[in-house]
Amino acid sequence: MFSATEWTIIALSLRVSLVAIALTLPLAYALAWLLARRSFPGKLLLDAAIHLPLVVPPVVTGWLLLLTFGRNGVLGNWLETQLGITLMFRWTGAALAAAIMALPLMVRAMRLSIENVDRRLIHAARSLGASRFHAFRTITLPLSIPGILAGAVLGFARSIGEFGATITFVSNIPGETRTLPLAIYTGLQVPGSEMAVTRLALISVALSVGALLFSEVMMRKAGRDAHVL
Amino acid sequence: MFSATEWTIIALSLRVSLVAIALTLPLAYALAWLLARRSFPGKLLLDAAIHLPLVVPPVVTGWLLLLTFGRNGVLGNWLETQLGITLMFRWTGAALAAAIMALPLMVRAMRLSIENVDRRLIHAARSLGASRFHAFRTITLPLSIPGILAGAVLGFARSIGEFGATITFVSNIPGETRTLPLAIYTGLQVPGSEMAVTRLALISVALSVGALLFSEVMMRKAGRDAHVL
Amino acid sequence: SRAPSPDEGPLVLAASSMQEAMLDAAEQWHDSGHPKPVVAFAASSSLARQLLHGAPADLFISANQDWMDSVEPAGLLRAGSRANLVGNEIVLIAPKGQNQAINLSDSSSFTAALGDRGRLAMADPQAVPAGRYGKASLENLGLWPDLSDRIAPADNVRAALGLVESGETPLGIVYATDAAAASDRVTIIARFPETSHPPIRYPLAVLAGSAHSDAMDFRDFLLSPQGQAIFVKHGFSAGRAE
Amino acid sequence: MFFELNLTHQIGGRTLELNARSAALLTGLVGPSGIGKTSILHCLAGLSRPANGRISIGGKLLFDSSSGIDLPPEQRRAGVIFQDNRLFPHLRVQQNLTYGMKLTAPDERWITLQEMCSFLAIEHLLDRYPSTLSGGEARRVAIGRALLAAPHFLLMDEPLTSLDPARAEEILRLIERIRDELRLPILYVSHNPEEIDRLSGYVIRME
Amino acid sequence: MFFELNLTHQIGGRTLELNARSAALLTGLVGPSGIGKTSILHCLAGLSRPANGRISIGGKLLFDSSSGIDLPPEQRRAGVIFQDNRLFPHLRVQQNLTYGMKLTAPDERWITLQEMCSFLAIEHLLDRYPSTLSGGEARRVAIGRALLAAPHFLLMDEPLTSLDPARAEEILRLIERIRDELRLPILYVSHNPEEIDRLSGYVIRME
Ligand SMILES: Nc1ncnc2c1ncn2[C@@H]1O[C@H](COP(=O)(O)OP(=O)(O)OP(=O)(O)O)[C@@H](O)[C@H]1O
Ligand SMILES: Nc1ncnc2c1ncn2[C@@H]1O[C@H](COP(=O)(O)OP(=O)(O)OP(=O)(O)O)[C@@H](O)[C@H]1O
Ligand code: MOO
Ligand SMILES: [Mg+2]
Ligand SMILES: [Mg+2]
Repeated sequence: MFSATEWTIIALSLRVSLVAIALTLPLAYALAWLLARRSFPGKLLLDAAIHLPLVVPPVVTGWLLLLTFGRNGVLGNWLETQLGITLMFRWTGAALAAAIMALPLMVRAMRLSIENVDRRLIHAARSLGASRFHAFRTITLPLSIPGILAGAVLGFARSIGEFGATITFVSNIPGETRTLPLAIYTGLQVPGSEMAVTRLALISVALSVGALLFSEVMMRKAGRDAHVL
Repeated sequence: MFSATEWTIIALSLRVSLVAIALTLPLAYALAWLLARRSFPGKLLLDAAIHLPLVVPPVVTGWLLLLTFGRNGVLGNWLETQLGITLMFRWTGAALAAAIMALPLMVRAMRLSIENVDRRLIHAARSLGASRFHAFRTITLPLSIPGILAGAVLGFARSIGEFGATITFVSNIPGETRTLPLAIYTGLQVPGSEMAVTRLALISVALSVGALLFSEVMMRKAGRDAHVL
Repeated sequence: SRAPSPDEGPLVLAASSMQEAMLDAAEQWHDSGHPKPVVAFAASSSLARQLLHGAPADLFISANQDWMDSVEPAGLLRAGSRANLVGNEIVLIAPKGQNQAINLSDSSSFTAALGDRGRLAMADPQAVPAGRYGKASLENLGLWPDLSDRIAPADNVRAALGLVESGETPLGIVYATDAAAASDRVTIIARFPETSHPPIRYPLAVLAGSAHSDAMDFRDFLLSPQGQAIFVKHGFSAGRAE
Repeated sequence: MFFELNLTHQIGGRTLELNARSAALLTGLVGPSGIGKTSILHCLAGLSRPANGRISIGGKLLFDSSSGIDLPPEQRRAGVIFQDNRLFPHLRVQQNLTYGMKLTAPDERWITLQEMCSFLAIEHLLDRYPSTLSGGEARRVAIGRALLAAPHFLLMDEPLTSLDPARAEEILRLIERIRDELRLPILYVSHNPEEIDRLSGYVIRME
Repeated sequence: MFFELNLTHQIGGRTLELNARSAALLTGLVGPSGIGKTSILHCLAGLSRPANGRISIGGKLLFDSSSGIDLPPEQRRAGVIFQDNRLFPHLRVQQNLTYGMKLTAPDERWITLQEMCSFLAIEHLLDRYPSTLSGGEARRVAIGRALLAAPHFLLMDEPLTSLDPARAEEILRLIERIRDELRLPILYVSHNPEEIDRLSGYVIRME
């Protein structure tokens, strides 16, 4: 059904997106919670900063990643010499780019859900002996699952489709950083390769339809459709 | 403060994004409502279709727009001969591209909010004499304002940053389709133009921080912070 | 199509790598009393696809013959207007101040210059024209087998240039014109022999649908000695019919 | 007959059956917790649809499965006082009160906003949002909102909960006046035998 | 003294003041709707913070603005029966019931889940989500949830609303047993003078 090259591309895209989303979820949720529940100086600035990857053209984001995490970048240098982690030209760098592009979408969806959790329920939990954290874990967190799932799906879809920041930051190396969109782009540059491009585009679509289906099943399983909403 | 060229670019970007968001809002809300409140055959397909622009690389989206709305495309041909509307190489085409890229983000945020509107309130409204539509207009719609605003901000930010689909569909014509990201990209192609690029990137950022601020003010004004959530 | 207006020049679709030179040429044409042409830059592939879908434009300048060839059979070009505007060559560059001696016939001098981690930046050798020329040269010189997994394939040739400019890669392959545009940050350390790759030519043509009275005149200006001089100034070689 | 209620209704896997007629304008509806009183009120108001049966109130046929009649809630004009109030959280008290009133032709109204507010002693709450109301305040607003819509009949689900005895007494008197002066059919759910005894001409018992 | 309540509390621009002491284990709290009873309970449970004052219940100091003492709610161990139930919508009845119980050391518990369920007649509801409960069913679950957490004192905000007389009577007896056998301080809000008369050794009146 798929050629070996296609398999490599699919596997790489999945790895990049799943790692990106898995690592970003907790951070995104923490940011969403902060924005939904706390007020602090600089809140609007933080909010704006989270939205940046959405506004700034992806190529510029990639270029900033290059400046920061490249060999000569402050963080890149530190990561390389201190931790032995290289991001440039690596799939890990692609995951970082995907994560950053997905972050604003994830935060917004989660924030909406957290804002909708009734504080009176948290009061009830506290009066029953729950610490702040226990109440968060047993009330806020499960009640915001719709937002978490929505955020994860949006973020995953965005990661699977990420192109500009990735190619600028980690280049288009077959087997290492050539994810589905990069492979599609490569195809588009060659006259008459519409067939190959179409196959790859359909694969992208199938992956995210899969993610959607998965999230709907999770929703049902959590018994939410009927009860939370 | 800004050069004439910069003004042209800013004005064009604003026009493209505002038109895109204004035209997409009602459609996005209708889709969000359908997905939140109705079940029908093909719902998952519709849901998947809405997410497509997120997953498929923007360049491919642009190419599909070209196929559909180009002179030889079915819709493009019809629009041109029947209504005299040309999208190719026009800012209207850029607005269409921006709208399509923003749609999935808008729908998701709105959907989350609509799902959170308690149906018992709608029952109460109906018993007080409200038709289905009146109840929608006076209860569901205002109670989902947080989602509408979140969707509009996300969508606006995404439109302001849209690059790949735009350049593929309507090219990079100064004064007509060269929006901020395209101008930034053009600048990036020229060695030594970091200053100009940085200025443009900062303008993008300022525009969307503006949008964020505006949405926060709207939120406060609607008196929502305290009462709806 | 775009209504030809007296104060607006023809719409030119040009490959991104021609940016500085084309703007320069448009400026000079304007100075000689003509309405200023509007130039839109994008990847040749993108421009060709737009033309195939009916984009209303007056001139098309592609970075390679393939994409010009792809629009010609569709009857999109005005008969007899196609010509080679300029030529170019590809060069090996390094960040300014890092003058490794590279022997183009010895892959070990490359690997030495790259170190154990460094990569060779070039436009995507599979797709982007600049990369395809580069790959052809490397193959021709017998270097490809040793270097093929040391490549950093970039979006376009200018992105490859950027990787070298910022020092992220120690070596890169770009057009001579790119190297010229960034001469304060990169050094040319070798020129690939013209015989090692297919000839690099930028074809230009007036589009069949063009109604702009200046389109043909501007084409002729670009091909005239005065026009050619502008391109040569930017590092291109004069166009020659094949 | 003010109430002719014959219906079967599926709820959570259980089948609820009710066959009752009452010639009393104010009819009580009693039964142990969980028996289905609230569910019945919802069927009468048109908010849930019975599996089958026939519902006629005040001589008006609202639902008849055999002839396919099923008036939508807004045409039934039930004044429902919900057990859980259901105030609109995004509207101030004043807007909550006038929500149904505005949907009513002026000549059908039988009480003004001012009269209702002073009667329920909620004038000082008009600018508030529901989330800031006390239990009894919210209850009074819910009662006012339902009555201001000039309903054709009333469905009251334990209307006096959260009210102090003095207020409860006033509202009881209002209900009696509505019954006697406006002659609106009222179905009244309560767990308080005294209230039921005092008000209702007939009691439907669910068991 | 089981209750020593001296506090001023700001609510919606109004200042609420309460100075009361009661040596009765079961103390009633009465007053007209909107006077501030629910607000006071929230202060005692640690869910809102009084502007200043001193709160001691069952001999335990919970709040003292002069010495900066302010125990967080989970350390006060108030068993609150909220006027509006506040069941957790995402948890089944069983999980709602055991929410506080699980946070209590086993040797502190004085009733098992089974006993509580059969007493409140809610065994058949254990698998349900709160949104499917009737008014009285939800009330009983809320009562069960608060008691199963083995609280050190009880704050009951009109606990018998929505309950039919038979159930109400059973719960009244349970409350009396809790008072007499467990000797827990109970503050009991009700608008029903009979309930108050029957239960409370002392009544705090707010006016
Ligand atoms: N979705 C559901 N699934 C299962 N059972 C349900 C559902 N909705 C309601 N019920 C049950 O239907 C019964 C009738 O509920 P209803 O609210 O009509 O009772 P009620 O007579 O008003 O009781 P109360 O006096 O306590 O308010 C209850 O036992 C309730 O648990
Ligand atoms: N956020 C707020 N803004 C303004 N007023 C408020 C706010 N919250 C509560 N109040 C007012 O505080 C007063 C006390 O409310 P509380 O709920 O304590 O009354 P209560 O004695 O319990 O009444 P009930 O018997 O009706 O439940 C009420 O008049 C209420 O309207
Ligand atoms: O001008 Mo190119 O298309 O980057 O070789
Ligand atoms: Mg009920
Ligand atoms: Mg109260």
